[in-house]
Formats: sequence, C-alpha cells, structure tokens
Amino acid sequence: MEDNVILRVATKILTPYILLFALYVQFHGDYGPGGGFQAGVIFASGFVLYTLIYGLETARLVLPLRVASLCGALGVLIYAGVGIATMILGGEFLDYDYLNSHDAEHGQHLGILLVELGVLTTVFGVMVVIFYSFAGRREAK
Amino acid sequence: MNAVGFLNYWFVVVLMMIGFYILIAQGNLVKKIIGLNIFQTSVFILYISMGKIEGATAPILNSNWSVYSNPLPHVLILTAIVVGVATSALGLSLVVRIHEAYGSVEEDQINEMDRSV
Amino acid sequence: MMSHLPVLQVIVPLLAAPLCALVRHGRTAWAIAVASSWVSLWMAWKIFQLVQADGAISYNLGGWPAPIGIEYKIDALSAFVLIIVTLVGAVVTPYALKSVGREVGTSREALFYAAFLLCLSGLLGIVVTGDMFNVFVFLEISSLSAYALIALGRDRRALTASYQYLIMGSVGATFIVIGIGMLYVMTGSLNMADLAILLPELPSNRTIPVAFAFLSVGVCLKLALFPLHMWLPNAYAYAPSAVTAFIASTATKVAIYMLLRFFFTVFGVHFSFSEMQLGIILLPLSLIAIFSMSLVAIFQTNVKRMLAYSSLAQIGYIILGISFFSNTGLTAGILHLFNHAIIKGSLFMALGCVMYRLNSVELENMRGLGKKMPLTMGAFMVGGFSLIGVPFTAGFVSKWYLIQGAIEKGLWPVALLILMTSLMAVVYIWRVVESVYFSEFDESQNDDCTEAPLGLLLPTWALALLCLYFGINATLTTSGASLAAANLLRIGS
Amino acid sequence: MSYSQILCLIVIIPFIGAGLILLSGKYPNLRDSLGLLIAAVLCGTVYQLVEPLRKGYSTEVTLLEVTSGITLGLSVEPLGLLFALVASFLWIVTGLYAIGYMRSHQEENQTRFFACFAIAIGGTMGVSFSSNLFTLFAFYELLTLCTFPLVTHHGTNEAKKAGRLYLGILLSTSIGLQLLAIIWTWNLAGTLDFKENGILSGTASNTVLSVLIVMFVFGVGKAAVMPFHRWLPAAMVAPTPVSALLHAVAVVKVGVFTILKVAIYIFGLETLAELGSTPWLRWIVAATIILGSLVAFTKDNLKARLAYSTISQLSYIVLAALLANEFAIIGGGMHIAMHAFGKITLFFAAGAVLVATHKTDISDMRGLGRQMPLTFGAFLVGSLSIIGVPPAGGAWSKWFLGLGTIEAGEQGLLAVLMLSSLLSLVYLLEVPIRAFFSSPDGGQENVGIKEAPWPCLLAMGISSGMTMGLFLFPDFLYEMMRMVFSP
Repeated sequence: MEDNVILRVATKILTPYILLFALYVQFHGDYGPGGGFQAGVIFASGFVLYTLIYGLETARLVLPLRVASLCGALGVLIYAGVGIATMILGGEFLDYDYLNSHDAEHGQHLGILLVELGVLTTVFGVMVVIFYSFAGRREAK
Repeated sequence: MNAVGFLNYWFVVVLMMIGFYILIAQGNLVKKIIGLNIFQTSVFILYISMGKIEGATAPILNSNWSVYSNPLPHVLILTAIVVGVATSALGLSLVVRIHEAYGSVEEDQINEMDRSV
Repeated sequence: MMSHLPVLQVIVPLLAAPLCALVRHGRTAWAIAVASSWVSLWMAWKIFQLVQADGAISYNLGGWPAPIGIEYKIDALSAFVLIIVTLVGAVVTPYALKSVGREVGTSREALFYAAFLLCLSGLLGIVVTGDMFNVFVFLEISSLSAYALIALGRDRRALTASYQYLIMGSVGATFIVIGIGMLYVMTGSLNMADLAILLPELPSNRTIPVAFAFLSVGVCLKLALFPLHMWLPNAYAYAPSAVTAFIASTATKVAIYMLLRFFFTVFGVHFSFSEMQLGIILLPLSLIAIFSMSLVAIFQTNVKRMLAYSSLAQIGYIILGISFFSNTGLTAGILHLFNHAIIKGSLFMALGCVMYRLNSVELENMRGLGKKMPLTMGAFMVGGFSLIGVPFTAGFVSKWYLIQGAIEKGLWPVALLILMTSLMAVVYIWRVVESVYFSEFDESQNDDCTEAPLGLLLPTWALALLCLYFGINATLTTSGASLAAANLLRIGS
Repeated sequence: MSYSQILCLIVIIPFIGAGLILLSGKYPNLRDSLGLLIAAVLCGTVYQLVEPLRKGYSTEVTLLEVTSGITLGLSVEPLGLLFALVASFLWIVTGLYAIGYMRSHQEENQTRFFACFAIAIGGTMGVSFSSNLFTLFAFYELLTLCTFPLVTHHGTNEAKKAGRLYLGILLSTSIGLQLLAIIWTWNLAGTLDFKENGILSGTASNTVLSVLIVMFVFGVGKAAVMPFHRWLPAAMVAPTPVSALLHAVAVVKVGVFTILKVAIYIFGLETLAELGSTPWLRWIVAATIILGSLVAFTKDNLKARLAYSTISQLSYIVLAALLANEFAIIGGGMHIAMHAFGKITLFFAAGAVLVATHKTDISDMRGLGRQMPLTFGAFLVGSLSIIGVPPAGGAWSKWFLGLGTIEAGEQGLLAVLMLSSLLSLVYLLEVPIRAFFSSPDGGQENVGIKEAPWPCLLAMGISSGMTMGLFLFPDFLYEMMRMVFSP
C-alpha cells in the first residue's frame, strides 16, 4: 500500500490525532470514561495504522521492537513502583492517599494517573509487540 | 418473570453454546481459537448486562441523575477482555509455531503425524 | 515491613519479572529470579509463622476496607500452600540455570525467567487473595505464562500440548468467571468472607447451584481431575524439565487450593457436601482417577509421561482425602499437597538431570544408568519410594492419614483400594528400578555419559532430602495441615 | 555405655558394615575379613543385652517421632533377643560360608552382594528389637527391598522373573493386608506399641478382631502361609548363602516372628484364643504344613525341596502363635532357633554339593556321600533336627509344640504335626541315603569330586555342631522363652 498516495497522506495526518486522542482518553480516565487500557490500545492502533501503510521496516525505525517490549516491561514497573512508593510513604499497597502529604485527594488523582500511565505503557507495548511479531513472521520465514 | 425478561441471558446462552460447539467440533486450530473467543465474549455480555439498571445512566457523576448503572462489572470485564486478548494472542502464536513445525493446522493431521513418529 | 508481607509476596516476583525482561541477559535474569524466589520463600516462611502464631492475616489493598476493596487474606491453609509454591520455586530457579540453558537456548533465557516469575506471582496471588475476581485474574496470569513456558519444550509436541492446555485451561477459567459472575449477581459481593456470610442467607434459588456447578467444573479442569485431565500428560511430558518440575508441583496444587477455598470457605461445608453432595461426586471420580491413571502409568515407555500419569493418580489421592470432608481426610489431602509437591519436584528434576546428559527420558535409553549417574538416580529412587509410600518417606505419612480417614468413615473398600494402587505405584517405579539398576548400560549410544553437574544435582537432592526429612519428622507438615483442615471445617460449619 | 545405646548400636552396626563393605569393595580380602569382623562384633553386642534382660531391666529407646503417636522405637524383650541372637550368630557362620562359596563360584558383584546382605541383617535386627508395629513394618519392608538384589543376583531373565514374583507377593501382602491391619489396629487401639497382654482386647467386637488376625496372618507374607508361599521357592534362584541365611533364617523368621509378636503383644494370648476365626486359621495353617511337606516330596531339585520344607516348618511356628498358650509359644520360639540351625545346615550342605559338583538335583547325587562324607553327614544332622528326633535340637521345640496342641485341646493338630514329621523323615532322609548307600548312575564313579572349600566345611561343622549342642543344652532357649511369660 506504500504507493497509494491518499492512504499515505491520510495516515500522516491521522496518526498524530490518534495518538493525541489516546492521551486524551488516558488523562480523562480518572474522572470520565477512559483509562489506561483503552488509551494503550488506541495509542498502539496509531502505530498499527502507520505500519500497515508504511511497512514494517519503516515502522521499526520509528519504534524499534526493543523499545516496544521495553515499554511492556516498564509499564508493570511503573504500576508496581507506585504501589511500593505508597508503602514506603506509610500506607498500604496502592493507597494513593499517601502520595501527597498535604491533600489526600490530590494523592488519589496523582496515584490513579500514574497507575493508568503504567497500564497505558504496558498495553501499548504489548500490543505493538504482538502486532510486530505476527506481521514479521512472514519475513522471518 | 417471562422469557423475554431474560433476553440478555438467552443471548448469552446461545452465544456460549455456539462458541463451545466450535471449540469442540472444529478440528482447525485457528477456528478453535475463534470459538474460544465467542465463548468468552458471551461471558463479557453476561457481566456487562447484569450491571445495567433500568432507567439508570452511565456511571458518571451528573447532577441531573440519581440512578447509575453498576460500573463494577464493566471494570471486571475490562480485565477479562484483556485476558481474552492475551489468550488469543498466545493461542494464535502457538498456532503459527505449530504450522511451522507440522505444516498443518488441522488437528487430525497433526495427531496423525504424532502417532506415526 | 512485616505488615506488608501479604502483598509483597505477590509483588516481589511480579516486579522481578519485568526486570528480567528488561535486562535481557540470561545470567542476570537468572540471578534476579533466584533472588526473588528466595525472598518469596523467606516471606512465605515468615507468614507461615505469623499465621501459626496469631491466626489469619488480612491486608487491604489501597487502604480500602474489605467488602469494597480487594482484600488479601492469609489463613492457615493459604500459608501452607504459600510454602509449597515458594519452596518449589526457590529450588527450581537455581536448577533452571543449567537445565534451561540446555533445553531452551540462551537467547530466550531472560524471557523464560520473566515468564517463570510471572507464573510464580500468579500462583502466589491466587493463594493470597480473598477476592473472587482477583482469583480469576491471577489464575490467568499464571496460566498464560504456564502455556508459554510449556511451549518452550524442544519437542514439537510441546506446542500442541501447550495449545491443548491453553484451550482447556481457558475454558476452565471462563467457567470460573461465569460462576463468579453468578455469585456476584446474587449477592453483590466478590469478597470471599463476605460471600460466606451472604450466601447462606439467600432464599433457596437455582442460580447458586448453577454457579456452584460452573465453579466445580472450572476448578476440576484446572486441577486435572479425571475425566477432565486430558491436557495434562502431554503438557508435563514435553515441557522443559525445569518447567515440568515447577508446574507439576505447584499449578495443580494451587488449583486444589482454589477448590478448597471455594467449597469450604465460600460455599461452606454444609452447602457443598450436604446440599450439593459434592462428596458423592468427588469420591468415585477420584477413585477412578487413582486406579485408571496408575494403570495407564504402568504402560508408559517415556518416564516423564509415566510420572505425569502418576501425578493424575496422586491428584486423585488428594481429592479423595477432601471428599471425606472430615478432619483426618482433609488433613491427609492438604498434607499430600505438600508431600506430592516435593516428591514430584524431586522426581522431575532428577529426570531433568537425565535429560541433560542423555537427551532422552525413554525408559529404554535409561538402562544401566544407575552406574553412570548414581547420584541422580539415587534422588530419583528417593522420590520414587516416597511416591510408593515406603515408611520414612514423605509419601508414607500422607497415605497413613488418608487410610486413617477412609477407615474413620468406614470406607473399607476405599482403604483397600488405596493400598492396592500403592502397589501399582510399586510396579511402575520398579520398572524404572529394574531398567536403571539391573540392566547393562548401552555404551554405543552415549559413551561420555557421566553424573549430572552440581548445579542440577544440588537442587534435586535438596527436594529428595526433604522427602526423607518429612518422612522422618512430619511434625511440621502434619501440624500445619491439620490446623488448615480444622480452620476450613470451622469456617464452613 | 548404657543399654539403650547398645540397643541403638545393634541396629546401626550392620548399616555401618554395609558402608565399610562398599568402601573396601576393591580389596576382596579386606572386604571379607571386615564383613566377618562386623558380624562377630554384632553378635557380641547382641549378647551384651542378655544379662540386663535376665536381671529384669527394661531397655527402651525412642529414636524419633514421625508424627504424633507414630514413633520409631526399639526395645528389648526375650523373644526378640532370642531371634536377634540366632540371626546375628548365624550371620558369622554364613559369612564364613559365603566367602568360600562366592569365591569358588567366581560370582560377580560380590561387593553389592555382601553390602545388601549386611543391610538385610540390619533390617532383621530392627524387626527383632522393634518396640511397636510401625517400626516393625518399616524394617520389614526394608528387608524386602534390600533382598531383591540378592535374589536377582545372577541377573538372568529367570532370576529377574523370580525377583518380580518375590517382590510382588511380599509387597502386595504387606502393603495390601498388613499395612491395612496396622492402620486398623491404630484406629482401634490408638497405639501401636507392643504391650503385655496386647492392646486390642476389648477395643472391638470378636468379629472385627477375627478379621484383623486373618489380615495379619496372611498379610505377613514372609511367613509363607499358603496361598502366599510362592515367593519362597522362587527366591531359591539366589546364591546359596542367601537361601541359607535369608530364606531359611532371617527373612522367613522375620515373618513368623512378626506373627508371634502380634499374637502375644498386640492381641494378647487370651483374646486371641477366644477369637472366632482362630480355630479356622489353625487348620488353614495345618493344611500348609501338610501340603508343604507333600510338595517337597515332588521336588527333585534339592533347594526347591528344602524351600517347601521351610514353608511347612514355618507354619509350625504360625500354628504355635495361633494355639495361643504358653507351651505352644515356648515351642514356637524355640523352633525359630532350632529350625534355623537345622535348615541352615541343610542349605550349607546343598550349596557345598553345588560348589563341588555343580549338581542341583537329588537324583544326580547317588553315591556322592563317599566323596563328600562331611557334607552329607552335616545334611543328616540337619535332617534329624527338622524331623524332630534326637540327637538334634528340633526334638525339643516339637515336644513343646505338641504339648501346646494338647493344651489347646486340638488333638487333631497333634496328629498333623506327627504326620508332617513322618513326611519330612522320608523326603529329607532320602538325600543322605542316596548319597551314602547307592551308586552313581551307570556304575560310573564320581571321579575328581572333592569336598567343598574349607570355609564352607567349617561353617557346616559349626552349624551342625550347634544343632546337636542345642539338643543337649536347650536350657538357655527355654529360659529365654519362659521370660516372655514371667518377666
């Protein structure tokens, strides 16, 4: 599909908006519909679209497989790291109240945001890795 | 209570049986995964529909509404969906590997090859 | 620090898993895996002591109190099973260095440990949590990583075995979700302790028995009770040795833990065994499992497969003990959870040593191995005798309690059958003994076959010695098991 | 050293011995002399316990507790001490014999052979000094397992087949019936300790206990009560020293010893005598006595004939236990010793013939007595003891057994004993008679045949001497057995 100009241009225009929308879903998540899962999938779908149009080779230049799988691991670390942080700060695991020493509610917002960020990273990473692996299978053979 | 009152459950049961049937009857490994997916989807519907309360709105705080649907099943099933995706991905990747190793994704052919070894 | 133990128990391996994936260097990943599994064992031990001393521990995730938030609850049974899982984990990880390096290949080592730790944390999570839905989530974490681990086996049949397991396992897990969903519809709660209070108060209805049925079938699929066992033999036989040792000793055990948890804690003894007559269903099934699977084991030519079938029979023993729903029977079942875990762990690890040298675990190729690999086969024999239930091995103690339980219930034929199937165990273990010790080694086939390296032998013998130790001094295990049994029955009644 | 330490030592010595034998495996002379030394040390140590027992000290040790109530414990009581003395003494003799036999036969795997032998003796010691049924069972099984390599020593297919039969019968009876009976006992009595007057009296109905004693009698497969006797003839494929010590003394006597112990210390004689099944069992055992003798007739293979003779003789002791009175028990206990010395002599002689002439069939032994007078002389002495006529020790034990049958009011059983003695007279004496009084087939002389090597002859001399000695001086045995009833 690399020679189809309309698709190429449309993709170029669309991709940033998809990514942006993913971020919107992510940051809106703690007081509206949305959250890390959805955001992660949408974020990944941006890259999937890009890959479909521009080919795996190009996509891997933008986002190497290594980085994607790194994201998958990193997200879990962010998530668990928040939990550990709350424990160090004196609360129970994932008790966000302790994240902000002045205002428990601020702590809640911060906590949920960070955790969802972890989820986003992981879901995005894993989705891309899955897609790369399946898409790259034919090449490998 | 009449049968129509349980409409969502009827859908669930029908879907579940379709999925389950594919899972059992199909010899094609990919189709089995599809069957599994349908099977799991029926459970998603079961959960989501049970959170619905008649006359209630989406669980977003709004001063015009006082009755909200139960958000908890949605959250639960979000997790289950993710699990389902992971299962499908893993299952399909296994199928790809099996195809590379055996050159087939038909169960009976694979069994035949295993037996002849 | 101590008060956070319940959650740390899950979090430590869960954190270590992505670390392993991040470092991408086999050795380092291995070091992380070993460290975290040992820390897990230490924590499990601490928890065990705490629970033995002060009773159940409860931990609220995120500071949300019990019925609303997710509660981690560890009572005597969970603490006991935690020990089983972490102990096997802590022994298998050091073992994995050589074994996995050989069987899986160095390029995938780091990812192997990541999956391994995920599986470990999933299993631990099931045991720790007091929330029904959380059980499902952890179940899937452990299962998915287990499918991946099994598929790493060298034989291509590992792939089909893993696929088979994936399909069956997913169906089982989905059944469990359906059951949980129905319970939630009826009670509006997912907390186990809360459910235990709410369920008996419900007016009699059809949904709860249906939920019960779904959960039973789902769990029995996961624990491979006859006739839902078809996925197990191949999965065990073709997985990498370290994986078989780990999965065989922990995954089914944790599934049995789920069964105990659901039927005794959530539904209660009265509902499960008086209204639903679970005993009448489990008893014959477990007897058939014991008998038929022992019989099948006798005719296997692949020793690993033989042990897999023997595992199915041993699961039957455990379920048999549970089906008595008496104190002694439960003690026997829970005790055998532990004993069978260390027995099968040592046996499969010994086979891993054989695999390392011979590249095969066919009985035919193992002829005369007793002279070539005396230490490996020695460990195998310890495990084998323990499996039979020779006095002063762990297996004897659990059989003792099991028969005691049968006699208490007046089930004479059952007691006799247990002993008869022990004899079948003698037959299949003795086939190995004869071929290994009383046949000549075929030099032409593999002339540089020597004793397995120390890195494999030490962990193998660690478990083998435990088999002996808990046969000689079973005070620790029996007191732990009987406390757990007493707790289950008290909560239930 | 305290007596309880001695007691532990007795059980440990054979295992240390096995270790030493394995370590010194490369130097056959060192290994064999070590073996003899250990046997002598063991026998001496066992003898140390006689004095305290006479003086009435009770020696008991609890080695470890597996779980609540199930303990590994040792204690000294007269019957066990008697058995241990016999077994450990005969180990020395057999050790001597085995050296001559194994070397002149140029057997392979001698180290494994001697090591397993030592472990088997360890198991025997454990059984004889066990203070509860669990300990007894554990050592009983150890004995079963460690004798398997001895039975299949030759590694031929025939040996393997026999080994499977051996293991199959012994394990299935012990696990299927004996273990079940033990657990049942535990369930009824709440203890497994051997106590005077038993632990079972009054714990369950006559019917239940009747079933239980049946399970014990058949569950102790080593006692070879028909129909669970097939393993014993099968085990005869083993080298002769094994047949001599283990399958005429240690293993089979462990079986009957177990039944005696169960009768005396688990059921209690009074309880046992009143059980509904006891009279039936007596006749079943009597049938084994007669059938064993009859089958022995038909066997031309000398070792097979001796094996069936052993089956028959073992049932004497089982019968003694079931008669459940003082005379019978004394007779049974003494018969353990008397039969041991007599039968081991017979096996030594059979082995000596095998070593010297490679002949196993009785019909081939015509006229051999002229070349091997010592061997067949010893055989004659052994036969007399088994038959139960003076001047051999067997006379005494049969005397008491006879008294026991009368005491129990079972005159019919007395007749059985007499008949069996007559039968054994015929099938045993046939051998020396052929050897001494007939000439070889076809008039050929047995050229070039000499007596077996000197260690074999010496061993035979000792054992046949002891057989006669026990006729003249049975007081020690009698005194020991009396102590069972008046500690």
